[in-house]
Amino acid sequence: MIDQRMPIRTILATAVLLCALPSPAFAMHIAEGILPLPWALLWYAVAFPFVAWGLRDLRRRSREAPWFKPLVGLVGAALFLISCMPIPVPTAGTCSHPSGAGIAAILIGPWLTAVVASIALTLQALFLAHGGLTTLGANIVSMGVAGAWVGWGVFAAARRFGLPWFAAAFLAGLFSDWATYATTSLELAAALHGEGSFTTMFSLILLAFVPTQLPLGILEGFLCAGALKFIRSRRPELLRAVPEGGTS
Amino acid sequence: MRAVDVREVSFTYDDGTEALAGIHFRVEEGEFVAVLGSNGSGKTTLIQLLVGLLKTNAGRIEIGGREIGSLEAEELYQRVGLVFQNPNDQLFAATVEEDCAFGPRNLNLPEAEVQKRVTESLAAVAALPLRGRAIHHLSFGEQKRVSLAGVLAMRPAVLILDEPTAGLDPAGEAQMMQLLKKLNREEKMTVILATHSVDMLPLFANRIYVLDRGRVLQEGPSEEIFRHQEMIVRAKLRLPYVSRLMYEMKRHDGVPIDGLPLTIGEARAQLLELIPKEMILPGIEESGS
Amino acid sequence: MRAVDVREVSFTYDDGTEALAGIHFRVEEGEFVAVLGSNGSGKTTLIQLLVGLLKTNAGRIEIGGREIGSLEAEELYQRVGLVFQNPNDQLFAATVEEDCAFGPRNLNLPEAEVQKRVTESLAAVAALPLRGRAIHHLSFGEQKRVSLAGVLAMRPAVLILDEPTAGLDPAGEAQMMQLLKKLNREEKMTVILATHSVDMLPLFANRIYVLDRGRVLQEGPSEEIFRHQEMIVRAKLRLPYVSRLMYEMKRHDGVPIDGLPLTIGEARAQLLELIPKEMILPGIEESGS
Amino acid sequence: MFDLFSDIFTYRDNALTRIDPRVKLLIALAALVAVVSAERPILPFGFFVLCLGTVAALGVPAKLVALRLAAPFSTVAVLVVIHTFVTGTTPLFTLTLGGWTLTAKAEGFRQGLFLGNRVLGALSIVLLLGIATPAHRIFQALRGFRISKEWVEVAILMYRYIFVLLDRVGDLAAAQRLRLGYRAPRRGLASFSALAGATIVHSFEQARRTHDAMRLRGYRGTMPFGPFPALKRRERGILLLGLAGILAAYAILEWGVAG
Ligand SMILES: Nc1ncnc2c1ncn2[C@@H]1O[C@H](COP(=O)(O)OP(=O)(O)OP(=O)(O)O)[C@@H](O)[C@H]1O
Ligand SMILES: Nc1ncnc2c1ncn2[C@@H]1O[C@H](COP(=O)(O)OP(=O)(O)OP(=O)(O)O)[C@@H](O)[C@H]1O
Ligand SMILES: [Mg+2]
Ligand SMILES: [Mg+2]
Repeated sequence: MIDQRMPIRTILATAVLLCALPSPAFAMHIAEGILPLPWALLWYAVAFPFVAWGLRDLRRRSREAPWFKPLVGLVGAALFLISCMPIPVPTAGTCSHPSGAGIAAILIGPWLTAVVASIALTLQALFLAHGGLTTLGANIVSMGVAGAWVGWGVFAAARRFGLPWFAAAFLAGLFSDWATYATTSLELAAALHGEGSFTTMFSLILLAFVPTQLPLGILEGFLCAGALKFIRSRRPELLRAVPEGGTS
Repeated sequence: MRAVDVREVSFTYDDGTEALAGIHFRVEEGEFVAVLGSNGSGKTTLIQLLVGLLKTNAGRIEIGGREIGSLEAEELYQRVGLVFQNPNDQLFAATVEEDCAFGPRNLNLPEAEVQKRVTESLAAVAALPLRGRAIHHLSFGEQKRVSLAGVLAMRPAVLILDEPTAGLDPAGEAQMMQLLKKLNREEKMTVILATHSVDMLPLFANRIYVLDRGRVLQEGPSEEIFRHQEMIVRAKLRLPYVSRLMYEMKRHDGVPIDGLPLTIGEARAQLLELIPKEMILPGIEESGS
Repeated sequence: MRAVDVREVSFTYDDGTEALAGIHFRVEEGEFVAVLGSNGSGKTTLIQLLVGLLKTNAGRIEIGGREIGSLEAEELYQRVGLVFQNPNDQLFAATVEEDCAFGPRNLNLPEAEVQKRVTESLAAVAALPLRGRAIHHLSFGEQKRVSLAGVLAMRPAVLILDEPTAGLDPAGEAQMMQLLKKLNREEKMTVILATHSVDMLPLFANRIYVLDRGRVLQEGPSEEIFRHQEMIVRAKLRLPYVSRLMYEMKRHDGVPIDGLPLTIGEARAQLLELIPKEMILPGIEESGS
Repeated sequence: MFDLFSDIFTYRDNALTRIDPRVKLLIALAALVAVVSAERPILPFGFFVLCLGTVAALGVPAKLVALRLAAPFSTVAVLVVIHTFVTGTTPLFTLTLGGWTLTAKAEGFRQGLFLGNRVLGALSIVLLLGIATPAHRIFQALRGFRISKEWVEVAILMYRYIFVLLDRVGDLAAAQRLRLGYRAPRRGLASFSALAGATIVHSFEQARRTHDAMRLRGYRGTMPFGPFPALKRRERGILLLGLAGILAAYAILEWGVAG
């Protein structure tokens, strides 16, 4: 029922209106209950192989190194906390949180990031009312799959091209953040466009994210690079603990 | 002037734990005050209220005569400085120097002034030789001192410490207490410390607040506090060992002891009064200490 | 039989820190032995060697008569149990019950036996009512006791504790030490504890090893150890407060005191000998303790 | 944000916390499926009232519930706005915004409200589940449903150590704040990334110590779990009753089958 001739300025104006709301459009994850059942199931199906492969990886590596599971659990806890930390920059609004997918992918690799993300998202859904159980699959796909692979891929590629690790980490954080939100917008638009145009809905939701996510992505890039710098300057040997992360 | 004035303050955590229940707590400028209480008595909660990390549910807190909520962060943190119990949780730069410079840099001081402050604060805690060292190579005692230096570099008027001697060995403990005493006596810094170890307090603190389950059980100079053995036990604390000895001798053996000596020096003086002169062996090295 | 026999053991960390330098350390079955040393003296290193977390660079370690390397992991962990200094390191399950059941379940015991062990070990540390609680809701003192229970559930012959009383308030400290004493006297468990707090030791430990910079400075029963005031100071430790009082009176005031009383009881007895009967007030409530 | 993570209520003893977690999980899932596939507003709204009422009856402070619902509420608001201005044909009112005219439409408004209603219904179900079941019991239940052991083990460790790290990171962030680390945006970002880095460093160190402790109690790479008892008669009864109730409600409210 979306008016096909809707002028682009209506879309823009709606987006501007959304920014006036007290909190950023969809927080980080798709809230419980937004996706209709078929879409919820579809995204579960998409997420499943990534998490399953990550678990296989985990099983294999913890057979070789029994300390591996505690390590993933602890790093997972750290990433969970990081993704809950309110970003302290006033211009980005009050409720913005980093996604943490980029730094996670650099540290423990994209497969394990999917596992950790699935757990973190379950905990957030159950105890913090962030995201949800029906939308878990979709949220895993946007953060633990799209965010993680983009972050990891960008980091690896940037290193291959000879960029210094600081720049590579910045780009990884930036693009993984954007990828996460782009995927979220896509998931939302696909489910919500109703009988109207998918592209209009998609661009509208994407636009609604832009004012907060564009700067947030940049901040996340700095966060990713800064955190890595901290670890490198204080405990460089830790980065070698998980050789299949992107840093080796 | 009054450095800290806490009136009728209560605090309840979100999950319903009532950590403080109507507390009065007053510290004059230049005092050395100890908050004494068992685990979970509310010391850390009180401290976090004093530095604005928590907000009171009820009551009023004044720092240097101004309501805490009316102070800008910048102003507040140059009035009160907090040294955390675990130095590991406080040292977040890579090297000692960088960590000490963190606060002054955030005050936008010129670099020369930053360096001056770093030097001074490291000197104050006898840690100048550590200046270039990496934080995670420091020993526990060194970390404790460096974390104190980082706070001193902010030049707070009131220095608050959460369990400053926890985890330190006897030599480190004595060094830390001497250091605080020096800051208090020579630099005229107001010192507030939370602790549950009692033995050193009588030597250092002007005044003690005994906390128990969020309430002030008693307040006063140490002689006053430790006279109330039952109150002390009720607060899950104990007398300093020396006082305990004197208390038992007085109470159970009927030895006539005046008041209750709290320090080794006092106990010695009193005991010597009781022991007949002719029993004392001459020559072994008279007086000294 | 000898529970632990450490001969000429050295240990150097990867970064070149020599943490232990040719140590001898022997504990007989059923003993209560304390390793006393300042921060960084090598206590934790020694303990980690004893439980197999670190491997010696030189020397030989025998546990219950067998070389430590020749013991299967499963066997070793039923001979020695380690309680970490920080209970958070050790409490990794979600609830008290699950944490205590972790060890027994790893031994593949039948579930009934697992439950029995959980009950017994929680009872031994007076923590049965905590059984269903979440770990992160426990107070610090409770966490310490529960982490001890988790190790007891493995039924180790030798119980090793790293700073068991660190961070506890006086009541918690006394409770923990009483608990260890009971395990030692009644359950005939060999107890080894590392600490730098001296005041309680004379009451509990059969024997003390004083460690300093990776070397054993002295070894013996507490009366023996604390007689050497200079050695104690060299190790950055101090005498128990009561002994310090007596030491100063003996040394500086020339009061004729036999040996060196270490506990309040001993000091009281000696002082009463010195104070003339006629000075003692009758009636105040004689004896009692 | 951090204060939201208080799970003290899940450890209270009441009729709901006593039910086997598997039963609760299944019923909650069924209810969620019903809500997200509902075509009419009444079913989600019914669940919303029922679950929030139960939450209130369990004595959970309103402040905590409000905090948890705040973010989803704003999501609802956004949904309503988007749909109102984008979907539909019947004009409700117009809004002039910097020279641009926006027309609010009735169908869109209704559509938005419908979605919002569904969000609240689904959310309150999960809220109730999370308040009646401690995390480790949920993990146990998942294991009962043959979710991978590795997943459950990592989840348990993560859950436990979130609280440990939270204490330390909270102190670290406070220490930075007390030294004015967040005063200016640029320095704030530097402090913030140091905080994130420190959190990760702590987690690596803690992982080593935790694994040491686990090893000393016989850990060889797999956490042992206790046996899982079969559902009791009573619990099977509750499960059947719950599922039947949801099905009946769905049939009546959605398909209009008269009871
Ligand atoms: N974040 C929190 N949430 C809920 N309750 C808390 C929190 N922090 C502390 N408490 C509770 O508040 C009470 C006071 O705690 P506080 O940490 O102030 O005690 P303390 O005197 O510092 O103890 P310790 O000597 O162990 O450090 C305790 O009952 C504690 O369990
Ligand atoms: N992982 C490590 N790498 C390098 N050096 C270490 C390591 N752990 C300890 N050390 C060093 O080894 C020495 C002995 O340390 P250890 O931890 O055994 O002392 P401790 O007696 O337990 O001290 P504390 O009372 O502070 O716990 C110290 O100099 C310490 O700095
Ligand atoms: Mg405290
Ligand atoms: Mg140690």
